[in-house]
Amino acid sequence: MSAPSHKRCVQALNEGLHEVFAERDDVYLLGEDVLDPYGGAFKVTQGLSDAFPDRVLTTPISEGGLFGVAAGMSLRGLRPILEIMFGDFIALGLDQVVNGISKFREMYDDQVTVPLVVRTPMGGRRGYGPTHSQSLEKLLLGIPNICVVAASECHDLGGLLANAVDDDRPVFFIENKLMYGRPNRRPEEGHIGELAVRETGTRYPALTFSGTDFTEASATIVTYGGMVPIVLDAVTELILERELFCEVVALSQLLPMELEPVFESVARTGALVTVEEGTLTGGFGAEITARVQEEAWSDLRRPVQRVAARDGIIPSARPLEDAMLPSAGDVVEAVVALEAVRS
Amino acid sequence: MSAPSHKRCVQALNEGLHEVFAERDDVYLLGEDVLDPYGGAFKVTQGLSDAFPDRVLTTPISEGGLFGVAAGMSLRGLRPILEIMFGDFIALGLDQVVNGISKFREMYDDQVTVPLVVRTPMGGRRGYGPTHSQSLEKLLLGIPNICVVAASECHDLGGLLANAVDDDRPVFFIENKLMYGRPNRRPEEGHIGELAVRETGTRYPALTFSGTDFTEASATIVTYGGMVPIVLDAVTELILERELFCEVVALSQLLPMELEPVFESVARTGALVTVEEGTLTGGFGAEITARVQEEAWSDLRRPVQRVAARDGIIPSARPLEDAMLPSAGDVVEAVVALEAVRS
Amino acid sequence: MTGLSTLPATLYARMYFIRRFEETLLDLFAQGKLVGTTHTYIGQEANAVGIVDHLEPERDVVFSNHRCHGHYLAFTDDAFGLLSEVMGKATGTCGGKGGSQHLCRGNFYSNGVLGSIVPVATGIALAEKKKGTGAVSTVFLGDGTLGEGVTYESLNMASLWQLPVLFVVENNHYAQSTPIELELAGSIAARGSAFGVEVAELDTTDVAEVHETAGWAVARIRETGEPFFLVLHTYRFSPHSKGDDNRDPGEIEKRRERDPLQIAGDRLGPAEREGIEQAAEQRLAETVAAADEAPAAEAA
Amino acid sequence: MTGLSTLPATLYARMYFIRRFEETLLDLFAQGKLVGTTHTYIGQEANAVGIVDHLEPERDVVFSNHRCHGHYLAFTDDAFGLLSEVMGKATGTCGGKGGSQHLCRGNFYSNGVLGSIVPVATGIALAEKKKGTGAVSTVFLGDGTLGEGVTYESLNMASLWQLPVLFVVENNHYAQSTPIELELAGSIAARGSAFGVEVAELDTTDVAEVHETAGWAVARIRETGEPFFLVLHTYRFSPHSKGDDNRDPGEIEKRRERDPLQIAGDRLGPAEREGIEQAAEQRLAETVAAADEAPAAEAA
Ligand SMILES: Cc1ncc(C[n+]2csc(CCOP(=O)(O)OP(=O)(O)O)c2C)c(N)n1
Ligand SMILES: Cc1ncc(C[n+]2csc(CCOP(=O)(O)OP(=O)(O)O)c2C)c(N)n1
Ligand SMILES: [Mg+2]
Ligand SMILES: [Mg+2]
Repeated sequence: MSAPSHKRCVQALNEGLHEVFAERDDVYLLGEDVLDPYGGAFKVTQGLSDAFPDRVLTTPISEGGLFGVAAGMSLRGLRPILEIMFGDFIALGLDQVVNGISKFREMYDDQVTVPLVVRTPMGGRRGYGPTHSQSLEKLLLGIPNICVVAASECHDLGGLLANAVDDDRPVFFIENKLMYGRPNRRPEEGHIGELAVRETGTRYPALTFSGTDFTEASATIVTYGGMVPIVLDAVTELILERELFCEVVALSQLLPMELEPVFESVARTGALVTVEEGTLTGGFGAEITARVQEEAWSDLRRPVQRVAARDGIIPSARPLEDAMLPSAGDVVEAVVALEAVRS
Repeated sequence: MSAPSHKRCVQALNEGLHEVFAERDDVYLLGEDVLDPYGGAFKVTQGLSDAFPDRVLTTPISEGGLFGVAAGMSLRGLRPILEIMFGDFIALGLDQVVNGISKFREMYDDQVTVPLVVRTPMGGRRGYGPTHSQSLEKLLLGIPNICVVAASECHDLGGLLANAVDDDRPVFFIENKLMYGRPNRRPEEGHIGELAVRETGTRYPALTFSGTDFTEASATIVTYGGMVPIVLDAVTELILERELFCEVVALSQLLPMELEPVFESVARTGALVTVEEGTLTGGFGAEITARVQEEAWSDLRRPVQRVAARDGIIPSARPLEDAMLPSAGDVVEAVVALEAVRS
Repeated sequence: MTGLSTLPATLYARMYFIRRFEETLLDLFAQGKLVGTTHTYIGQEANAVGIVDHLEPERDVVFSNHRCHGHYLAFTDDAFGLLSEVMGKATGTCGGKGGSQHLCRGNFYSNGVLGSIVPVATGIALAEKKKGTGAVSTVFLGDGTLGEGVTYESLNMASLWQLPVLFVVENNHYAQSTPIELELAGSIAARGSAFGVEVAELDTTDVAEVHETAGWAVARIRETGEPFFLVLHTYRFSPHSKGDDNRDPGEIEKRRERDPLQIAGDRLGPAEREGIEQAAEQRLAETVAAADEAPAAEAA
Repeated sequence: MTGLSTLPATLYARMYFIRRFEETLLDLFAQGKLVGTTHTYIGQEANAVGIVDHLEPERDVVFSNHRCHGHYLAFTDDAFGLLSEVMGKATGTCGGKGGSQHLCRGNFYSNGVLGSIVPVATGIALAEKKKGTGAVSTVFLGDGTLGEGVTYESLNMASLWQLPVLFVVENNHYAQSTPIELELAGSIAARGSAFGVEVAELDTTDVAEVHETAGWAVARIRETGEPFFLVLHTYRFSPHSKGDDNRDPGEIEKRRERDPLQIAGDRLGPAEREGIEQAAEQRLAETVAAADEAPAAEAA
């Protein structure tokens, strides 16, 4: 589906970092093992410490403390980027996020801002086991006054990262482990492959994909991040094997939630499926569902369906992991089930 | 609405602790400042260390470590109860919860169980300010394989706490700061005050309140914990001033979600309002809404409405705090708004 | 408070004002004029005053904890902002949003979650170092807060990266109701040096001694750019918060014999001392009156 | 592995088997027979083997970290369970759910989040003390893990409550790609004693030395019921995980001169040594064959 000329996502992110470092001298990067030649566990920071030795700090293994250090730097006018090696370890910093980073601006009566970016890879499908495979961004969605961004391989990854650095709010920039190695496929002439694509002009855009050029379709699927290519695969399968057309909304801004593209699409399709890699309960899909059923009640002809990981651990053995995580097949099934009950 | 003879909730919890300590000698309690004569910041453990000096440990201020210590005790066959002084500080222990406590049983292939209870008070309305007033149980709802219990002043508080200790799963037992000082009003002959009450026979029961003896009503309100008396006040106001009857479902088990009583009530009322003290986005109401719109789609005549705190900090000054947190008036408004759009 | 000719007089004036401010707060609570919570600094005044005198409010940064009023007053001298904040007034330091534990004004910050402020102060030092301002970042922690692991993460980073942080441990021998023997093992000073951080330790309520050692510590930080761990053994006379005190009254009485106000006051002539005290009482009365009249914080 | 007449022979046999097991794992990865991740123990064998020989698997408890294979094999001798776990087989220690970093069998546990295991091991010691079993709870941590604050929370609690924890720091001078100079300030040993915990420190790859000191430490814990902080300076010859190694090859070569296998092997007669090695190779080959044939883990 992708031309071989596309750069890989890890390279797009890496170039984004290099650009933002060249443009702004108040940007710093901190994290474990980020120095060259190693360049970070997933190689996103490659070359950065060689180019900007004073602004890249490799750190002790102290995630809790690092969230605090980044907060302190940003309170004093710098723009730190904190790399957390695995997204699973944000749990170690949540006190700083809940009780500090997200609160300082409002509780100090707008006397300060806390512009910082936390970059971290989430997601499974690499057999890393229960503590290195989770999609924990769901835990962040309940925290007011932060921004959660999770771009996909179809987004302008470097640009979004630069936007996050320019943002005056604390931004969690969620990456995906499998995405790193895949091509960063951008829309060309309004298309990615066979699908027409519209992109919002927002800071963290949403992409809407359509196989019918935004005319009629059976359902809208809203998703983000590493699930985007899986959902696009499912959509292709639905077209080819079932002659069912779906629109796909790939959000990149998960919080604060801005769902205009979803409402617009649901107005056309009348049905919605949410898809996320994290576990089902209390996740992305729950909040979207609550908002869409409220705002677009009269457009919805069927209840919103959620596709997500089963509520449990992510096992290490691949067959077990596969059974646990949502697949293209699960998305196909959800859309088909929606059709089946369509009145 | 309550007879003066009822014991206060703090006493009910305290008696529950004393009973469970007398019954089982594998139960331990750990927490900051829990020793007599102080007996804990909210006095729930009063008398316990005098009665069971070997099984009550006052601890250093090390919440993260304490979650781990409790996990270790429970892996080795004891039943620790961990008191976290303010619910806001569970954020310090979330790594232990996400990456340890909630995972051990399943990732170790059911070779172990992790029976432990974390007790902690949540909630505002005391002017304690942004870091001592939150309702952070919402963050727990996204974590698989744990149990979250939040009883109200109308539940058998001591009994529920004993059930939590007997539970083989990790249980978060959420208390409420304002509840402590209020009477523990239990149903008498199927009534609390004017309202008929049904109680499920589950380990952590749900209570359903009705002003029409479970015949017709305009809406169902689902809530829990410290919001229960506020919702009951709203219901009374709705009856007296608007002649609108609502059923109220007061859950005590928030996770895993078991919503039978909600489905049953919605089958009678056709409309649902969720009410929680935590901030709106990514909360209790979102998950309930997602489930109810899916399971009870044909019963719902209107979109589910959510009442919650505004997405922001909880300010210290009382007028600001009041404006931030959901009130009886907000509940009344939500029900009235639902009526207004009723076709 | 300015215009005092000698250092002992200045220090005494600051300490006296903090003492009376805190006593006034407790009174206002007792009268039901305040809600929420508060943790007073009564008995520990020599620490804030002795240290902060070496800091420059325009350049240096202070991050304080739940027991922050003394630090705040010593650093900002903004009694009206603090009192009206605690009273929930629109004129408060943070417009009533923060309350007693969550203050911010200029280069002063505080937060109420124990330990969490320590890495933030460390990050502040890192920023100031990178910006080349020469600022010192001071963070205050209690003995109980040494239970929080993030404190050691911070010591390690500050030491490793040679950051200008002044870690001040105020060991008042209690964490809320818990005596230090039940919360802390080993040695406080050794906890600093284990991380390669320079340590000084004082057991005194004499502001002159604190002032001298703190001066030396701050000078050393400015000179070397490296962190410093200042351990001050002290005592609070007031309850932990408002009325919760299970300590042996005899113990408190005994400690009151070393009241820092007494020690510092005895160094002044009676007239000077009385002048200072009267000026403080008058300022305090004016502050209370002004805060009382200030408009309550109101939702937008 | 039983039936060996002398302690040196027994220790050598255990070390040799661990070495060859780990090398085999790296081969299987290279062949694409394994997925996920793994952290091998090559070069550090003397630590696990020297310590664990003093523990009783039926009574004592071990909590290990991401680099857990050596500890696991030394404590449980369950090569088939471990190999089939890493291979994602239904016969694995945890039925394939845990994988390389998340093992559990009997009194052995491991978890892959650095630091988080330390308070759990402390809680285990508390439980065993309360139950009066006399068990020692051993927890293994790397130099890098000393960056995690919860380690110090645990030291404080273990010391305060006099818990039978053996904290073993394996300082292999690197945390992933980061040399210790960039992650750790001050002194490792002082970090233990600052919390009032008894410390011993060894810089050796000789299993006999580790065995002796560990024996003394375990005996002391059993006698006093108090924690112990055992610091072992060591080195890993293998990459951090599978192929990630930026260290100076000269440095590695130099360290290989002190290969613990060499030191322990030289103490044995050539025939005995060869016998041990052949037995190990045969056991390993059988283990690989059996694990290869074992059924893959399948979703229920
Ligand atoms: C993380 C956290 N845990 C618990 C508390 C509740 N608390 C507030 S002050 C205090 C005692 C602090 O003791 P110490 O650090 O010695 O300071 P002191 O009050 O003696 O000045 C406690 C437990 C808190 N604010 N934050
Ligand atoms: C909380 C946490 N942060 C980061 C990691 C990723 N990680 C795994 S091993 C490792 C280095 C550990 O170094 P050390 O403690 O010295 O142990 P060694 O690998 O040298 O045995 C890192 C950073 C992790 N597993 N957990
Ligand atoms: Mg104290
Ligand atoms: Mg290491």
